[in-house]
Amino acid sequence: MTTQELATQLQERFDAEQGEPDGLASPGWLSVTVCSDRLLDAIRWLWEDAGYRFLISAGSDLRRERGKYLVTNLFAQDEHGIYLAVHTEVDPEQPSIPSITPIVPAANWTERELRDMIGVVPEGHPDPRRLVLADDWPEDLYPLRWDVEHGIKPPPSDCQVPREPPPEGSSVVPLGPYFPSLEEPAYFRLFVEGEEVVGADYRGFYNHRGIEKMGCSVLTYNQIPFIAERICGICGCVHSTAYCQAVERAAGIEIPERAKYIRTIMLELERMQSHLLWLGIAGHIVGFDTVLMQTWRMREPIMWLSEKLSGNRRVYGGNIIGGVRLDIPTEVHQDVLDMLDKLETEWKALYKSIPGDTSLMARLRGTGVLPHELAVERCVVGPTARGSGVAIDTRLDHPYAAYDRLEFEKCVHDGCDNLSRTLVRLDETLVSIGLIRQALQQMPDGPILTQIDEDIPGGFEGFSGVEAPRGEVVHWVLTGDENRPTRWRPRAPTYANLQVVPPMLKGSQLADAPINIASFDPCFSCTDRMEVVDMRTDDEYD
Amino acid sequence: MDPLTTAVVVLLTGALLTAFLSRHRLMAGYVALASVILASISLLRLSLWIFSHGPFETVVPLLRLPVSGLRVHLIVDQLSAVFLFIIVLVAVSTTWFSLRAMELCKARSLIRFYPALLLFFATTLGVVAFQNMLVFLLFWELMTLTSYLLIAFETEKPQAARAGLLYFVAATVATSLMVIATTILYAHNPSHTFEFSQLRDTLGTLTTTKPVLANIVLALFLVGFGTKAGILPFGFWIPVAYPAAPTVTSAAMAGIVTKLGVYGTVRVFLDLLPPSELSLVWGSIIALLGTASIVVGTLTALQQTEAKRLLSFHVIGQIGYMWLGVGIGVAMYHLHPAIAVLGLMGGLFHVVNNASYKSLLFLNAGAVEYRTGTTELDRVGGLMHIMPVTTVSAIIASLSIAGVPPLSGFTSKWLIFERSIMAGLYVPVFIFLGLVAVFISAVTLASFMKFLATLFLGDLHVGEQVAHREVPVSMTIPQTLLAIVCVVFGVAPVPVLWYLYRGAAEILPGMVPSFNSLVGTSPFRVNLTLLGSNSAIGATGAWDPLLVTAVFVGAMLFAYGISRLGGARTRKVPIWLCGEEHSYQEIMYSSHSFLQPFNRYFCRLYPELPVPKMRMPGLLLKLLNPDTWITYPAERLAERLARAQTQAGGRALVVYLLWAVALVVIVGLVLLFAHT
Amino acid sequence: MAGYESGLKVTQMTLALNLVIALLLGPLMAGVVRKFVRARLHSRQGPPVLQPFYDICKLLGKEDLRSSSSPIVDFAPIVVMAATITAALLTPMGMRSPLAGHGDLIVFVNLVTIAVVGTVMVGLSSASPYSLIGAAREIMMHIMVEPVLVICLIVAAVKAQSLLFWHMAEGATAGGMSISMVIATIAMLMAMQAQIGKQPFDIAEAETEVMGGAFVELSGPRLALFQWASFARQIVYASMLAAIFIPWGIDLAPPWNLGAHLLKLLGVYVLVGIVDVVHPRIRVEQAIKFFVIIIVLSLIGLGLAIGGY
Amino acid sequence: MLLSKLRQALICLLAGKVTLSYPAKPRPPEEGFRGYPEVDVNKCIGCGACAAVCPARLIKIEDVDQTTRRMTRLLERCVFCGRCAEVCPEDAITMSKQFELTSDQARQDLTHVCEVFMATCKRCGRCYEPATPLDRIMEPGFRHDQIDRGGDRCPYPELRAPDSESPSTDEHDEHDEHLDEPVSAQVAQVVEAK
Repeated sequence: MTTQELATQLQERFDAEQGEPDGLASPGWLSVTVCSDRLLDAIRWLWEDAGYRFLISAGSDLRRERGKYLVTNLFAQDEHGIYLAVHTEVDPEQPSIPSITPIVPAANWTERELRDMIGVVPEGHPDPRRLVLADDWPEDLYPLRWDVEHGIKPPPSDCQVPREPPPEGSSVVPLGPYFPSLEEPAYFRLFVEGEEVVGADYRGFYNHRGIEKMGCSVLTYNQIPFIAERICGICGCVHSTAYCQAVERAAGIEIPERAKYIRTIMLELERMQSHLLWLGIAGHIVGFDTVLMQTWRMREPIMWLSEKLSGNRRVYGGNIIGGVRLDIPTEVHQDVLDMLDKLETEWKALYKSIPGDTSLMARLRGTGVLPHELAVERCVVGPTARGSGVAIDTRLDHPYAAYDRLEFEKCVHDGCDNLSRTLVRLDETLVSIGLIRQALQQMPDGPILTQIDEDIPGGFEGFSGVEAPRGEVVHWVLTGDENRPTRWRPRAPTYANLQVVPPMLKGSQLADAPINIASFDPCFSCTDRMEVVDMRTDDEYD
Repeated sequence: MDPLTTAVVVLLTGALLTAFLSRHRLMAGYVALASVILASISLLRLSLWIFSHGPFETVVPLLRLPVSGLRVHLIVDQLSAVFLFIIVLVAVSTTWFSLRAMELCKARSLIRFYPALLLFFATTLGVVAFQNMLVFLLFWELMTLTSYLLIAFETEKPQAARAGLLYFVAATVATSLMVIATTILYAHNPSHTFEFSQLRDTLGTLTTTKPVLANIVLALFLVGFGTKAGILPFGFWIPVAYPAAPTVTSAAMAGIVTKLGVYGTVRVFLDLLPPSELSLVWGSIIALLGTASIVVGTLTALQQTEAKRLLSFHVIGQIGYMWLGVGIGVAMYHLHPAIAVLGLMGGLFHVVNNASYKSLLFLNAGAVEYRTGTTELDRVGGLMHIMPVTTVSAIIASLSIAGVPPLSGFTSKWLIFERSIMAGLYVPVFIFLGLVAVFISAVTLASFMKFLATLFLGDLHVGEQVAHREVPVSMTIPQTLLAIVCVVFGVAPVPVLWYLYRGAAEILPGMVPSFNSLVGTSPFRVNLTLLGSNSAIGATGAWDPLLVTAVFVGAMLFAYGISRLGGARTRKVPIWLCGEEHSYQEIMYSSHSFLQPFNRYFCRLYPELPVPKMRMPGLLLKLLNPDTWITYPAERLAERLARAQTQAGGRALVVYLLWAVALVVIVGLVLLFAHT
Repeated sequence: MAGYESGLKVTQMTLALNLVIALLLGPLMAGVVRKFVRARLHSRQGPPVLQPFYDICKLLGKEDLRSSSSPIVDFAPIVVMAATITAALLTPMGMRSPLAGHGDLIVFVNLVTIAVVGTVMVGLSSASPYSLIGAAREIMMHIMVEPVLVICLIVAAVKAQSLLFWHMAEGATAGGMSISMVIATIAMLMAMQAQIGKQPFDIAEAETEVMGGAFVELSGPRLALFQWASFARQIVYASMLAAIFIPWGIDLAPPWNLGAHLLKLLGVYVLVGIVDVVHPRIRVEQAIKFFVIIIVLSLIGLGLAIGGY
Repeated sequence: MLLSKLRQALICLLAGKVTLSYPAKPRPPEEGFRGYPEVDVNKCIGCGACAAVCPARLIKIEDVDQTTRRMTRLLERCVFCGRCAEVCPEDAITMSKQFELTSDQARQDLTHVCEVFMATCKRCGRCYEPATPLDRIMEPGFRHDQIDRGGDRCPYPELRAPDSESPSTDEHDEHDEHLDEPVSAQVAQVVEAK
């Protein structure tokens, strides 16, 4: 079913007008506007009948441009490779919208964020607690509204966010915010009876740094990729690539072939080093420090190589709107290929030794079970989903950069436990090695950056999904006129995966809780979005 | 008059006096304490005399029954002297404790408590003193009756009444079995008397002529004593009776009744039964039953969440150790006397230790109940901050029941394990019994860690109206007394072992190896080097309490020196909970989830005790309920007497005392006259 | 019996020797294993060999943070250290131990139990859920592991017909390694792995699950005492294993039997180190199931020993 | 079970020791490494391109008076992206190989202030920097007639004469609304360029 048929279907069923037909719409992308009272049945049709997967919803304050708040719900259809945006306009006097969480459970967090950020209240939301803002943030201050100035520090108010009490007979064991097995601050309240976890409650966003506010108030188009790259400590390049592709699609900029291949190579390099890092951390959490040391030893050549290519071990800084900044000259190819061969031999040796290790199997097999239905219902993405038999991979479903020119297949295991998630990541590393080899061969010569002559036109929508090591990263951009986007909505994969952790932890052993959480490879900084305090206002930062 | 009868008489008068003084609770308590102390002084004098002059024999005129010229010999030999010492120890401490502890059952008047308690002590003396089976059974039954009165003291509480009935039925059934066995023996006794000496010969002949009948008799005796001692299949009444009874009763009974069960077993299986192949079989059975009750009693105790119920399951567990020791003694005597005597001494020493720390633990539970009103492990915690003396005595008792070296529990367990391993060289089954005992001593340690952790350690959280003060002095003194006994017997066990050796040698026929040959001749008899079977190797086991404790204390000073080396400052900080604040209730780790993985894996072994529901017809219930036909009439009589006195112008108290003195004089005259 | 004609002179010398081995060699051996076994298998340089001593000295000077006011918390480390030292004086380290005539197998096992009791009491006396869970795990492991330790030692006792250590040291493996002794050695190794808290049984102090279990609320000199006591306990178990279960070198002349013992000690340490490096940490109930099998195995060994094999 | 253990042990042993004792033996970064951005003040012409394009917005440009422009760099927040070096018309900024920048007074150690002597632009009255007005005038990009090559260095578009349009996103720069803000005492002490 192509985007056009979908558009006509939505037209007759829910009289949804299509977004302004501009030449810039990229192939698998459709944007429709639905009025708020028809929204629920539209979403129900999309979710139940048409088999759409919920991505994220973004609230934007367009009172200056259109005099209304805009709530965008983003969906993805993986078989046909379609991304769909359903816009709903909310008038500022009566800022409320019917909540879609009862239909789509995965939308729980995003709708709570709507209420926090721009003050649009989702009616009928099962758990209307505050999600993103700190406990002591004043009640009526909505940061993402355009009149709220960037970088303000309101006096702390004393409103308390209610915490879920532990069920009868069990006690609370706090896992976080500062805990040895979590690399970043996240707060899991485990309700424990003896050694068995009978419930869990997650309170995150300790690392929220308000990057979206920066994106639409102080940063320009070309400054955002470098800040986007620092959203996550491990998978930076995916965010900058996704942002650049979104803006390029919005502005209709065509990037040169060579830039596409370089972006693909950078993404796969990053995927390899992220999976190696994760396997080390998982080994350490299970108490197997040898795995930590050895995997991080294998990872070191990748870091040296990326340092040689991009000038920095991890934050490549390669992407910019219109192409890439760093080139991969032919003489470097041989170093890359040698590194890949060496890594492949060691990785295959490790791969063969893991299934035979019974004590490691005892900790991984059968623990942290995420059933297939729960994975689909909560729209889980990445290796977490592929570990439970959900065959979604953005590189094949919604091809971008140079992925449509390379042949590779999805690595899917249906064990639904920690082991199958580990095996998915192990397979993916081998696939990445193959991809880089293909990309290096097929890479044409030519420019790596198209010169952009005129300003990026305001009011256009750009959308792009990139397969990060942890899952599908989605960036939605609404271009603005003062050389910066009016609304920029990044969504990291952990944002979707974390919502399924509390139900998954229920029933597991306390000793397994850290490894179950780590098997999702959570990146809490991604979920919270990074911010840098503005130098000019000389705000004190500590 | 001989010291034993004086003790019994003093206790009887005490009982009568307290009956009259039941209105003034404290006065009744002091009178009871005074009579117990008087009786104990005479008993101690008696036992010391026995240990110097050998068994004390007199003919008790009191019971000159006209039937067949039956003359009853009162013979107190050294084994009974040891048990006399136990009874004295437990009686003094529990009565002293009960002065203030009985305030808990304010509703009930004490008319039924103190008389019953003193009668109970008197009957236990009787059980220990007589070498005549009939009289022994008579006092045994009297003990059951008085202890029933003590258990069913708070009859208005349904579970107390049910516990009393259960105990009464179980004990009576056991005694009837023993009566049957005695009649069989009596029938085969050519000289038709119940004296132990004659019964010993009849049993000897019986084992050779009619072995089946002999086995039946022994089985009946085993079941009889097993029920009162609380061995596994028969001891089902203990976890029901002790928690329901007032804590003082359970402390007294835990200290005495179960020990008399062991006394009976030793009497029958070592005194009466001549050592032979049969005694090997019966010794192994006793040891097996003991080990079974160790395992099941302690594993079930691990799951309990109520203090008194946990302690009562441990009563079953600890009895197992005593029977294991006695079992080795019975089984191995004809094969290898050195191992057997030491095994028996280990069992008896465990009886003495258990009497001290088991009643101490019950007193601790009583103190906790007195101060906080509950013994639920979850509802109360951190009492260490308000009840230091009780906490220290509880820690000493818990560590010694768990067998931690310098304390008394360790020495007896050491003897039992060591001898069971050495016995295992001849009869392999004993080695496995010893190992199971080791495994379960670790479980005992675990369950008492839980007991201490939930009640005493951690942060203080008790009910609002609970006064933050230690329990009154009259309750802390007996606790410290028993704690001191635990420590002293742990550090200097040899004198106690000497008396135990004399007691054991008394009843064991034939040439008994000398004390030195058994325990080594180190200076001041401090180092217990146990000689093994083949003298080629010499000593097989060694335990030198004084030296090891000295080294331990020296090492502690050394460690303290190291810790002060760096001169580090101390600072108070809240608990680190990873950065977020939590209320205490939220993070309190409840006791039932304490060892949950272990419990779930192991303790399905022994489901909750199947306690039979007793529905008795109205009449029998009324008959068995002492209140209706003894207590209330007596109370009304006493009241009428008192009222008559008060009309005579308020000198009631003085008149009471006159009455008391008159009564004593009359009883004294009767005894004196009868004696000549 | 050449080295064992004990005059008082010999016992003073062994007193000093045992103390030195337990207290000074313990951290040194731990440092050696950490550098040459664990770090080498991790492909890294590893800390200096004296690192354990540096840690202890640093901790002795560091501030002592108190979160619970109970006196048990400052009394328990001293008791644990004292129990470990007394146990060290009891174990035969190459020569006859100073307390040889004054304590036997059961005394040794119960002294080690005191060390566990001390740790557990510290864990229980603070209200933090991690230390309570750590203490509960410590008890559960102790319940499962202590019987294995006792059964293996009793196998040696049965072979040597006595419970005293120097008899066992000689008699147990007099006629070469019998089947029961081999089984007992394997079971003893497993039990030792758990007693000293090495992987895969490092469950009570799992830092990623319960942040160091019973020791989470300890700091400063008290933590130093506990760490030093655990180093000393490792030496005690290793030398018990080396002296009784590994046959050679017990009857050499005085200087050589000590050398043989140290060599055996090193061998045991390296073996434990390798097993520690190559295993992840297993859960409590898996450890309980595993140790049931080990108990059955050692009981079979005991049966064989009684049978005379 | 044992086979996989042995295989894992083998992998570890074959790899040998890979760690360096770092402070003793430094690990030289690769040649393309982007470290601490060093500014050669003599080349710098105070055009403000770096300030416009810096993602971390850590370069603050003030015109103390008609002739001197102070450029304050809070390099402790630098993200080492190398954009300023790439954009600088005069290649005054080079990314050094130095990455060990931690210090306890990060604010003082990593604040880099450079004063640039500027002439005043006749048209907009703002100052711009020729070493000497005469010989600098011949420099490419300073001539009024070469505006189309995007050479107009004047950083303040809205002050520019309305007719000249030079829209290029790279060079685009928004108005710095805090220009007239008094310089905080801390930054005031002038640090002469290395």
